[in-house]
Amino acid sequence: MAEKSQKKSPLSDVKGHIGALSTGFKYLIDPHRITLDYPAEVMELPSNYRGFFRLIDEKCIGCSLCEIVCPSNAIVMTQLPVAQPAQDATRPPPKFKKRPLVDWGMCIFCYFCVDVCPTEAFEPSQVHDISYFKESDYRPTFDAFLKLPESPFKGSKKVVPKVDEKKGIRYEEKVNKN
Amino acid sequence: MSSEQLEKLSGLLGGTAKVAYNERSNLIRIEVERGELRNVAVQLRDYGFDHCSSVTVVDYPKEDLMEVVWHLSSYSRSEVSRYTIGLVTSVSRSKPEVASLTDVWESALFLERETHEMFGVNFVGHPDLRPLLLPEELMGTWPLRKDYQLKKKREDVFKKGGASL
Amino acid sequence: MMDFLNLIPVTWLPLLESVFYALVFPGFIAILLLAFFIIWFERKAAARVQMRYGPLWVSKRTGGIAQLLADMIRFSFQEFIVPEGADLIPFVFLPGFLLAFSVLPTLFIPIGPYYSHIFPAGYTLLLSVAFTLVIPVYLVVLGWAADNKFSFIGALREAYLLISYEVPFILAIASAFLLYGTLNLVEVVTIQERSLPGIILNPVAALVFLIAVIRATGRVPYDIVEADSELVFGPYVEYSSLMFGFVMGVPYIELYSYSLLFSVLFLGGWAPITGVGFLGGLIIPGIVTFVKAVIVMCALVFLRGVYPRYKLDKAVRAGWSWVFYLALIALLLSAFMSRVL
Amino acid sequence: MTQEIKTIPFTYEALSQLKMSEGVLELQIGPAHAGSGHMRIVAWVEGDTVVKVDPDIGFVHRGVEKLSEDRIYIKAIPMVERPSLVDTVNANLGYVMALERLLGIEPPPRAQYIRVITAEISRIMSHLYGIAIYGIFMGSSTVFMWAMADREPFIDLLQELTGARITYSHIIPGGVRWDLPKDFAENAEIALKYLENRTKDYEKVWINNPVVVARSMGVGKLSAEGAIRLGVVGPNLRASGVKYDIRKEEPYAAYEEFDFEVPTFKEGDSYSRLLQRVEEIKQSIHIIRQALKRLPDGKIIYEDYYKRMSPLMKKIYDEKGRVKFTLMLTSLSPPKGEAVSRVEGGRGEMFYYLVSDGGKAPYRFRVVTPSFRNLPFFTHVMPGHKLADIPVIYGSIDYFPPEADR
Repeated sequence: MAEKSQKKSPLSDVKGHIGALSTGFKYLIDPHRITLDYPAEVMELPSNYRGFFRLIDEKCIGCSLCEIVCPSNAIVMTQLPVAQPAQDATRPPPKFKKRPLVDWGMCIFCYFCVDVCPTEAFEPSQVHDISYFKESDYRPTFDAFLKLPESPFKGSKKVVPKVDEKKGIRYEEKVNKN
Repeated sequence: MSSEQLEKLSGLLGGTAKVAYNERSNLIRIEVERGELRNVAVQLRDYGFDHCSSVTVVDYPKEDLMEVVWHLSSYSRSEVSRYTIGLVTSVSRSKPEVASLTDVWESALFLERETHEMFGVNFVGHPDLRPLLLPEELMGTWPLRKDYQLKKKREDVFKKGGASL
Repeated sequence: MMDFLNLIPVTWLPLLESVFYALVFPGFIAILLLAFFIIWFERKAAARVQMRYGPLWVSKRTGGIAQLLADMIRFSFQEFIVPEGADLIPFVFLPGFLLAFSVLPTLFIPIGPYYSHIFPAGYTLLLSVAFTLVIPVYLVVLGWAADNKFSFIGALREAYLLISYEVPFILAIASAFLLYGTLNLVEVVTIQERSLPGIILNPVAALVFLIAVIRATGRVPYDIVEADSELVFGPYVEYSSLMFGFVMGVPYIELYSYSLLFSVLFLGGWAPITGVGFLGGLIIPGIVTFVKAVIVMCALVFLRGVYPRYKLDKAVRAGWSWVFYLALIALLLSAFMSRVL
Repeated sequence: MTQEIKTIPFTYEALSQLKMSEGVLELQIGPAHAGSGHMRIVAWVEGDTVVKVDPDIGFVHRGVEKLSEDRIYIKAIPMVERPSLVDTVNANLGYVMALERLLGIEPPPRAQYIRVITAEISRIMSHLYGIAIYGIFMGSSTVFMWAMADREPFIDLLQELTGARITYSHIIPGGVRWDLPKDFAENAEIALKYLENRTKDYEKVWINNPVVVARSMGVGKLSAEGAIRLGVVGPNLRASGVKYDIRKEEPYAAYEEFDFEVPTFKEGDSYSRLLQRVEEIKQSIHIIRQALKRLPDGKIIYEDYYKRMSPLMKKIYDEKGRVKFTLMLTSLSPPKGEAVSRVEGGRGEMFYYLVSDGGKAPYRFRVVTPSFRNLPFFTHVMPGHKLADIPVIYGSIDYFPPEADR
């Protein structure tokens, strides 16, 4: 029902030109810049941002549910030897334990594994901009998987994106207390 | 769909077509013999189902048959635009051949082309059955059929000098 | 500084001044520096309109003004690929011709009253316009020589647009000539000093001149010849490395000579400031003309941030219809205004 | 003075028998071309007029239908989102609705409302992406940058909700995975107000820009009868005057509780398709506001599923509003049968056909995406126009190659 207005007259052309040029000029005078000076300013992401995660070895029970549910088959369960105590205790712990290992090259960060884990054994983080030089680094060893990678841009200025009525996204300087 | 509309529709199609109504998906499944296909299609179009939203094949290797399914719905008639019709006809796996319905629904043009290159169903009368999504060297392997295993087939593509995945 | 001048034997003076004129001030060095500025300004102005920063990281403190230097260095390290089917001689030499001929018009545009001591000022208006007309011919041959369908279509488009927009352009020049009654640009400026600058006397001619300039240099509403979403880069599709840098710089140099001509013809050249002698008669007024030309260039280049691209057949039809009628009106207006002057 | 474009022979046979006169140039506007996206448009051009166009697609074909056949049902959710990457929520919603119709479960009202809110935000982002591509194809990099930047507030909204920027995988059979954060309503209101006063700038610089009007009015005309016959979908259908929107014809996910109108235009040319998208953005804003006002509280996952959660999962759900996956979700095996679900995505009708044989993986999974249904625009509407009209029509139908190839 919303009828489209037919082009009325050359006058509407002139009005159109003036309107376009004046809007362009308005933005030339005071630009609403939305882009970040990326490595110098880094965006502070919300606490539930799906970034790299690590495995908490004590909580993991080796149920391999994460391997079953991973859509891109990025998680593989591996057999890991368990340190046998010196004297043979009454019930020696099992020789092997199954632990997941993730291939960051395949992972799509959908967090199916984090949500399926019955014992919350994955600890998420907001770090996402990690890249490695060697392709093999994308498959961390088990001890590397236990530690959270920290962002290479820790030193740069942190800004918090805020939705803003006039500018769309406004970045506020994050004053870190510590 | 109210029951008398269902009766009117199945009465309209003559006795041969088996009509089943899937209430949750607003889907009316009409199974038709291959011979009957064209005039049932023409009747459906005149009844109001003016475009084809999907053409596909469900492959049953065990019963050695392929079900070719046209899903139709209606833009123009608002009282039936809520429903989707699944026009189904079964075809033998050895010689899958069925009449093309592009002259009844022009919108089935690219859909039938894609189903042909994926399943190998020969749509008789289709104006332009060239491959659409797949490269030439995959014509004939009919990748979406059940007996096309994903892993094994990749080596054949390598041997024939296909694109290295 | 002044005594240094009379050290040189008098007979050499005109030669040195013309070399200075051609090579340093309005000539080659000024164009190179201006190209730095104008390309940077175009990208920065468009970036400001488009909510982003534009070139920045090349030289952070100066806001990325050395971007063109970085591009030139990158171009000079790339390999210059000559396609097999291309016609070798025109393909390789034409960009050089384009570059040379786009610089030539600045020779004939006076930027100060002292100009008549350096070059005969008699037919400067005709000569400067004549050289600007040669460039599109080279462009068409270049598009044909590259043996690529897209560059062939780009060349044809250039030919279409050339014809449909040169007629109103020449009419605008004719109406300026009719207005001032002389072909000598130095006299044109003196007339404007006495009365009003040309843009007020005959605004229609100024508008038609600007439209033709936008078309000739391919600024945004008229970048139909190198329309990237249809022809990737028009006639220059097959070029790479430094030749590509030249070819990309040619429209900006053309824009410089056109806006220099525009500032002399319609903005009263060095109107308020005039003087005598080399320094007072050439450098100081020259700077005024130069600044006016740069302002005109910035205005034309800013259009990239506002407009999409025009369509070929509509542009050609517009060229023959309302732009042509505007040019006729300009002619009548200047006929009337010359009575008043 | 728009000259009459000769009527285009609509039937495909007439097109394929078109005799190629000797002066025709075959242009490969190929996959690596500034104006083609990931597809090759083979255009036969005579002078400046396009005689015949043959789209050669499939360069980004992922084989979603084949891949889904040996993966458990839940794994298909991220895969279904990938082809229509700009309108992920609607793609995800379509697949999950088909799965729910097979399983016979219904999500609670709050989950339905959250689905509507995220679907409408995804529609706004999809329309903004369409306007951006339309802009850059017509040569205006300003509208491209503006439309892409104006998606940022909405991306930020859904990033607060789900934790990802675009690929949310937010909807699961029986409900949604995360509850709305506390300040979601205020932020959403700010983002909607921002977009509303941005439409004024768009109108000045883009919609009423004379060069845009000159370039797109009367180009790519498709009559209502032609649109129905070619089976085109979404805004392109409504811009030709066919009043058809699945949210009204076959309401799903709480759409019948909101009142919104379906805008249509008469001319069916590229200009009215652009205006159609702007009108639809306004309608989406209207829907989101109603949904946020009347958002019911309660569970975001269906009751039976909540009962099966372990105490740890219940604690996490109550505290953080995050749904953990129970075994029920990972070993879904719906009863034998078939289901069809249709969703009105940003670009048009997304069609899902799911056949299950009682096993853990779908027996046959058929996806038909809106861009695939808009292919006839290339073969039937583009011939007869000028070469410069190809990017205009291509941009106006909002064609997204990965979505068409699946």
